[in-house]
Amino acid sequence: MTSQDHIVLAADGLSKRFGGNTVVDRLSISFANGRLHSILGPNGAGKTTLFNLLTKDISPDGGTIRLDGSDVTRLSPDRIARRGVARSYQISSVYLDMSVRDNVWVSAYRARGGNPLVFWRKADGYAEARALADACLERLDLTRFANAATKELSYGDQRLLEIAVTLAAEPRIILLDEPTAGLSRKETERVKHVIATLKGVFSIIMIEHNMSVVMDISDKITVMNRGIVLAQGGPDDIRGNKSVQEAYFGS
Amino acid sequence: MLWLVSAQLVNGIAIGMIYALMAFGLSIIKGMLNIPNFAHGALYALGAYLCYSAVSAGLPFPAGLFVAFAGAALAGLLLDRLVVRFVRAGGYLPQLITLFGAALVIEQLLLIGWGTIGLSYSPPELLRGSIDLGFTLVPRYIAFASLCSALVISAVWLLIERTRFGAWVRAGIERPEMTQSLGINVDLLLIAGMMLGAGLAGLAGGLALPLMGATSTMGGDMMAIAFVVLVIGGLGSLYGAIAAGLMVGVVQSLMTVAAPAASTAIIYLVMIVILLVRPQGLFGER
Amino acid sequence: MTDDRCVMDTNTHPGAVLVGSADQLAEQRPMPKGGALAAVEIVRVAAMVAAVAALPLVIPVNIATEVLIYGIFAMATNLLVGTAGLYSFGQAAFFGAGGYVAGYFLAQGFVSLPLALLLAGTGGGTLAALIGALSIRRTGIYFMMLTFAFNQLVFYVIYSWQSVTGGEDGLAGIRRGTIELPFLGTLKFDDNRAFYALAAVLFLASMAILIRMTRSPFGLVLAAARQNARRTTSLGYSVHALQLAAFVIAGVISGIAGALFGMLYRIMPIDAVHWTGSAYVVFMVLIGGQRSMLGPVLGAAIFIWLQGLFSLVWTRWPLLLGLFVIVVMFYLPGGLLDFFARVLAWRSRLREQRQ
Amino acid sequence: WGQKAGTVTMGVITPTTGTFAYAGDLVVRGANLAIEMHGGKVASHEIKLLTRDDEGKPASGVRRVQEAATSDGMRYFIGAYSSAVGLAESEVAQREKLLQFAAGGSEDFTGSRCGRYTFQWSAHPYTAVRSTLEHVRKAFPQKKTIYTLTADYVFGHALLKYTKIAAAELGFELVGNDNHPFGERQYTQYLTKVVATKPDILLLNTAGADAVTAIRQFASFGAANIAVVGPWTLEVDQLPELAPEMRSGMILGQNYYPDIDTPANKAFVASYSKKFSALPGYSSAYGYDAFRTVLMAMEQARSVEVADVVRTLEGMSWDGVLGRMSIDPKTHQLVRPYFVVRCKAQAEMKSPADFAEIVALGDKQQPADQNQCKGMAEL
Amino acid sequence: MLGADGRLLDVEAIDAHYGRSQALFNVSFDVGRREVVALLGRNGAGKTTTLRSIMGLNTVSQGAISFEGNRISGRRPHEIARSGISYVPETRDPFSLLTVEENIMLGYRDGSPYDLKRILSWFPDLAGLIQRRGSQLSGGQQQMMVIGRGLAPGPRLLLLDEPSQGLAPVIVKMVGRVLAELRGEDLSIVLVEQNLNLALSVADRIVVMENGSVVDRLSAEEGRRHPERIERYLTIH
Ligand SMILES: Nc1ncnc2c1ncn2[C@@H]1O[C@H](COP(=O)(O)OP(=O)(O)OP(=O)(O)O)[C@@H](O)[C@H]1O
Ligand SMILES: Nc1ncnc2c1ncn2[C@@H]1O[C@H](COP(=O)(O)OP(=O)(O)OP(=O)(O)O)[C@@H](O)[C@H]1O
Ligand SMILES: [Mg+2]
Ligand SMILES: [Mg+2]
Repeated sequence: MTSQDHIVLAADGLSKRFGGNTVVDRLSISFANGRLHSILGPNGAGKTTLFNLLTKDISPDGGTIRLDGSDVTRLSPDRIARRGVARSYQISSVYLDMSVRDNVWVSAYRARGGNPLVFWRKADGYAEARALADACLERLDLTRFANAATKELSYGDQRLLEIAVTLAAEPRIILLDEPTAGLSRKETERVKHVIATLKGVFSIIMIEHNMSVVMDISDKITVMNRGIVLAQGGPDDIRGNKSVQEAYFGS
Repeated sequence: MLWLVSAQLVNGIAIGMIYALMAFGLSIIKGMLNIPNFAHGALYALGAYLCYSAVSAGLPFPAGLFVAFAGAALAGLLLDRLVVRFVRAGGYLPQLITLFGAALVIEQLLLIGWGTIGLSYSPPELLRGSIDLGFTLVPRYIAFASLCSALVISAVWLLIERTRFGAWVRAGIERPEMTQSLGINVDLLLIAGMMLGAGLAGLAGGLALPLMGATSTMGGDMMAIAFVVLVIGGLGSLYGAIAAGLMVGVVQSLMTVAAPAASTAIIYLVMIVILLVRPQGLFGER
Repeated sequence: MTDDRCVMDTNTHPGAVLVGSADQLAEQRPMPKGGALAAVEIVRVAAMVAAVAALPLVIPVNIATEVLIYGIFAMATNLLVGTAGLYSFGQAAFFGAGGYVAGYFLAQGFVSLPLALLLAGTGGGTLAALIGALSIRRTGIYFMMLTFAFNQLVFYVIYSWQSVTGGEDGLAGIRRGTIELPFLGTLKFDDNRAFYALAAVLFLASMAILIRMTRSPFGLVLAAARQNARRTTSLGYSVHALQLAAFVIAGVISGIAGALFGMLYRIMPIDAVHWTGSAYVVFMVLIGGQRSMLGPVLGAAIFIWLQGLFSLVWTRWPLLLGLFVIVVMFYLPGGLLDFFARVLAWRSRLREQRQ
Repeated sequence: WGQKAGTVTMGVITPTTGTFAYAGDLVVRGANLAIEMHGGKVASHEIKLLTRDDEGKPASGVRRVQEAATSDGMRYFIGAYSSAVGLAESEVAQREKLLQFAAGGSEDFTGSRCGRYTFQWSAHPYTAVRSTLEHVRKAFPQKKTIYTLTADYVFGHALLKYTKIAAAELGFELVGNDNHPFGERQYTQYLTKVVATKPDILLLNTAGADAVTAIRQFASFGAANIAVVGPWTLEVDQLPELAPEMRSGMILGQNYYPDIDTPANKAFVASYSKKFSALPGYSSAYGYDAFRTVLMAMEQARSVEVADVVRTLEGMSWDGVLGRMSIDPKTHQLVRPYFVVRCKAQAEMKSPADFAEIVALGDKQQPADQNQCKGMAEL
Repeated sequence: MLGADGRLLDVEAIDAHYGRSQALFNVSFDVGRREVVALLGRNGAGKTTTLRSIMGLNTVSQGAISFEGNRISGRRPHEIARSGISYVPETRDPFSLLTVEENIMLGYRDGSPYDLKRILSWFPDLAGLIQRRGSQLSGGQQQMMVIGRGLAPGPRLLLLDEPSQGLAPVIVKMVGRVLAELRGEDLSIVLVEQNLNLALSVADRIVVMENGSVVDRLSAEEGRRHPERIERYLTIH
């Protein structure tokens, strides 16, 4: 068992440029085991880009990424995922041409160590993956849609499915990009509750603009602006921070 | 040897310009309508036949070229209304196959309309013979055809880049619903794009008539080249179509000095190499 | 590690979870369970075997054999086009590679049919591995054009390598080979019906394998990668490797189909490698329907049959073929199989309403 | 099985689509006419004719031949226009014991891929090159240097090989050669080289659509002092594809020309023009003469069994459409005259179909040491 | 130019379907001139479907929609747009290949009060990105861009689907200010919004939907006084 203060994921001097713009600028940040660490920042601050770098969806121009202390900067995104890092996307990326259940199954199968090259057994023969998939749907109250075609869901429900798929990957570290955007009050409460119960077990990194969610459940908050860290601390430190007020809350 | 290389260079540039015209039309249809127009070659052949009929009926050659352009544009309109419209949302493969079917139909119609024997036409007196550049001869007609191509390409380019037309069509292709919600009649736009692209193919066919004659199968060969040019240049890039057209013309021409047997295969090799090094083609955007 | 992941809920209500998941994963409509399921499958298999056995009674045996050969080829192509969303436009290269490798071997006087087929599969697979490794990272039109260009290169190599391949005139003198069976003696295939039986066995085997494959985790993950490659990667799948695997499998099966084709007419014609062959096989897949493996087979049968029929009717028959393709693509975007399914659904709905 | 008592089924498997789409119908016309003029019956059997499209593709050709043989009982067939198709079909012919009367430029029909059931109607490439160059030597004694443009496949290479032999025999000098790939549409790069080399003669060792395109593009250079010679380049059927000013003065070798002065040809041309209001060309003549010859052999053998007909053909010699004809039993090559024509300028033409005049005949056979036929199989 | 009773938009008892499943049941509401109507409801309630039906992107199987007294249901989207309606979708749908400027100005019509300069004055963040492609923006930047894109044609009715989604609080406030500013001009808005504070602060009237039907209508004043009346529908009940 690792201690609560154990650093599971860290970036050191991470940089990313697009053309001439430096979007993430020699950023250093670390995430502790079992904590919910929120990232705030104005639009275009580089939050999503940071996620993309951490999961290697894009390659950094400089700096290193460490996972459990070992350097993973050069690893491919699927290898990083197999080391227990899963993410949700800001813009839903669910499989529109599959049933809702299959969406989650694809994630659960890999999580339960399924080999994707298996072609002689039927996919529905894997009870463990099936059970995990159904449990994740239940968690986000999507069970009633399980057999529906994903493209028929309303946008908000697709956002919920996005989270269900991410959870079904059974990661140790979970990156959520605006999980409650586009959700109504009720669904927002539900997602907030799910996240709150998961923390302590998973390490969660969350980008979110909804303050009621962020302030209620975060253990730690980092505020980014223009690719660098503007402030860092607990919810109360952040609420009181003057430059954060100015750049982010606008008052 | 040096004279030979420079002679082939001149020849390559001249031919490349005609390739560029073909690829340019293809690029308009691909870039604007996002459709790989597999019937482009058939439209090219149609242009050659139409031009032939026009000049046989006594019209002067330039009028023949206009008939080729207009006729092919009209065929493009029909193609859009009868075929393309239904597969617009279907993805590349169904589009390709459907247009392949349309090409079969057009080719057979050409055979029915003009018979199975290929047709020839000698250009007007003014354009016969060669220009002596000292180190090489360039047939006058080829010089004329490549000049024409260059002019047409420039004019169309201005139309697309200097007006909102281009932006509208690109938007309409990516998100038809959203574009319509902004008050733009997407259907009409796409028809215009299709007609323009098809018209250019017809014009290329008309220009090719004195060199290639008119045969129902002439489209297939040219189209393969036009697609290669399109991809080498980069999809959606108008520069790319021109640069790659010239490049393919020159490479092919120079290859005949080194290894003529491979001069057809070489362009595929060039394309593979370019795509492996620059996946988006020479001027394409990712 | 004990934790509160989703699945922990299943421990508290295991029953609820299991009931919910007995439905077919790949299909929305609930499937009959247990014994009924097996019965349905057995009926399907029996129907397929019967159909294959009856085919040469309906059409000339060489055409029937071709239908099966192209059926195999089309199914392999559908693994790429329909399941994995890899729009390959160069499958004729692998068909040809298999045909030429096996053909060369058999034309040189060797007679072992299993070895010939093995060589053909290896030839098609190796070529697919090479071409796939270079192309698979490109998507959309670029992937199509790369496979197309490789197809053209393979064509030119075969065309120019005249001493081995016969160049333009094709590789002639291919024998059909024999199978040595312990105790049973030697199986010969010179009789066209015997050869049909061989093709039928290989056809049914490929079909079984490919159907199984599309319903397997491999197939489902390929389908996922087709819809969103980035998402699938982020779930821990190495998408390119899986796609490459599919490409190689399709190459192996296409190669075997090519070998059968070479043996059928005892010649491997150069136009079998031409890119139009690649276009035609995609035709077959789309006409029949990509959503199942039966579709491409149906497409192959209809395509070959129609070509023969049309060419008897009218000299300008490609026009009819072109119109047919256009009409199918318009009105039956899901292919003929989808059309039949819709007709069936419509009829059962009518019956429901009447009751 | 298949062959009904009292009928003999003969097939024309020929391209009506694809590159050679123009030829198919013409072959069928000729074949039909041969049967009609024979009275529709042979050796007291009804003749049944079937026609199929081979699309100019070997794969389709073998498919159609096999299908026609097994399900329609076809035993005799002609019609392939491209040698590749004919050679592919020859495989089926040997296996299914079908008599094939082939045509086309490949010397392999009677050489490396000769077969007991296959006969070759067209002249041998050597005969073609030799006859054509012989005439050039006689008519233009001052022209000595030759530049060759050669199709880069078997047919072109064979022509080139025999060009070298014939040029040596006749005292020409070969000053350059370029190979072009099959289906090339762009010849200016080669022609630029040709024009710069200034030979007396441009010899085209290429055929069909490639040749037509090459000549068109050569015309655009306006190099009048280079004579264009085609030993086996364009048949009559294809001459209308060129405008008169593009072809005038060209020296071409021909397997057939409607002006041939034999009684059999006169009869053929007369019935043909009456029926179709046009002159026959190479394709029709092939269809007509090949079937006519087979029917003659059947009558002579009093049998429609393929084996009997093959044996009869192997020993036959007769006065036919083309002149004195026979069959070389060792190679199954039809021994027949080859015709050299000169294309007329527009002013000389009496009618739109009056393309050329016959200026010479030749029938020198391929030197035996060049033949690669390894002997014929047992029937 | 207005319909009976000075109404700009009249949605009269419409039904809408996706295939065989019905998404809207007898939905009616109206929008007056210079009025902001907020459409609230849980996920899947049918809000987006309602907006799409007005825009002509979904066909209406029953009922009718009129704008300025003319029936628009059944007409094509571009005609509806030209009659003065504009739509900002929740999925943003940026044109990924066009530049930000082209994106915004795509539907611009001469005489529109909202030109590029004015739009950039509201969202200064966009000013530096004007030559970027639509696909190269962050989520929130895209949101600002598509709000601008919806305004550029100069509509008299704006359909806004969750405009605050993905925006930082500072920008959400800005959007609130912009909406307030627009009320002073000749513009009416149908606003779908999950951020209740924002909705209540700019709306004149509120329409609540549930399961494809309208279940409540109230004035903004009532809404502000009794937010629990609305929240009842939005949270668990
Ligand atoms: N492909 C790209 N090319 C160029 N610039 C880009 C690209 N992707 C993002 N950017 C720029 O990088 C910056 C950071 O983007 P990022 O998506 O990380 O922001 P964010 O903090 O997630 O914002 P938001 O809260 O709006 O989602 C933005 O200014 C954006 O315009
Ligand atoms: N393309 C579709 N096909 C079938 N059903 C659909 C489709 N789009 C939406 N629906 C269904 O219509 C209903 C209404 O959806 P709509 O998108 O209008 O909801 P919404 O109120 O906008 O929700 P959200 O807040 O999640 O965006 C939902 O039950 C949804 O499942
Ligand atoms: Mg973001
Ligand atoms: Mg919505």
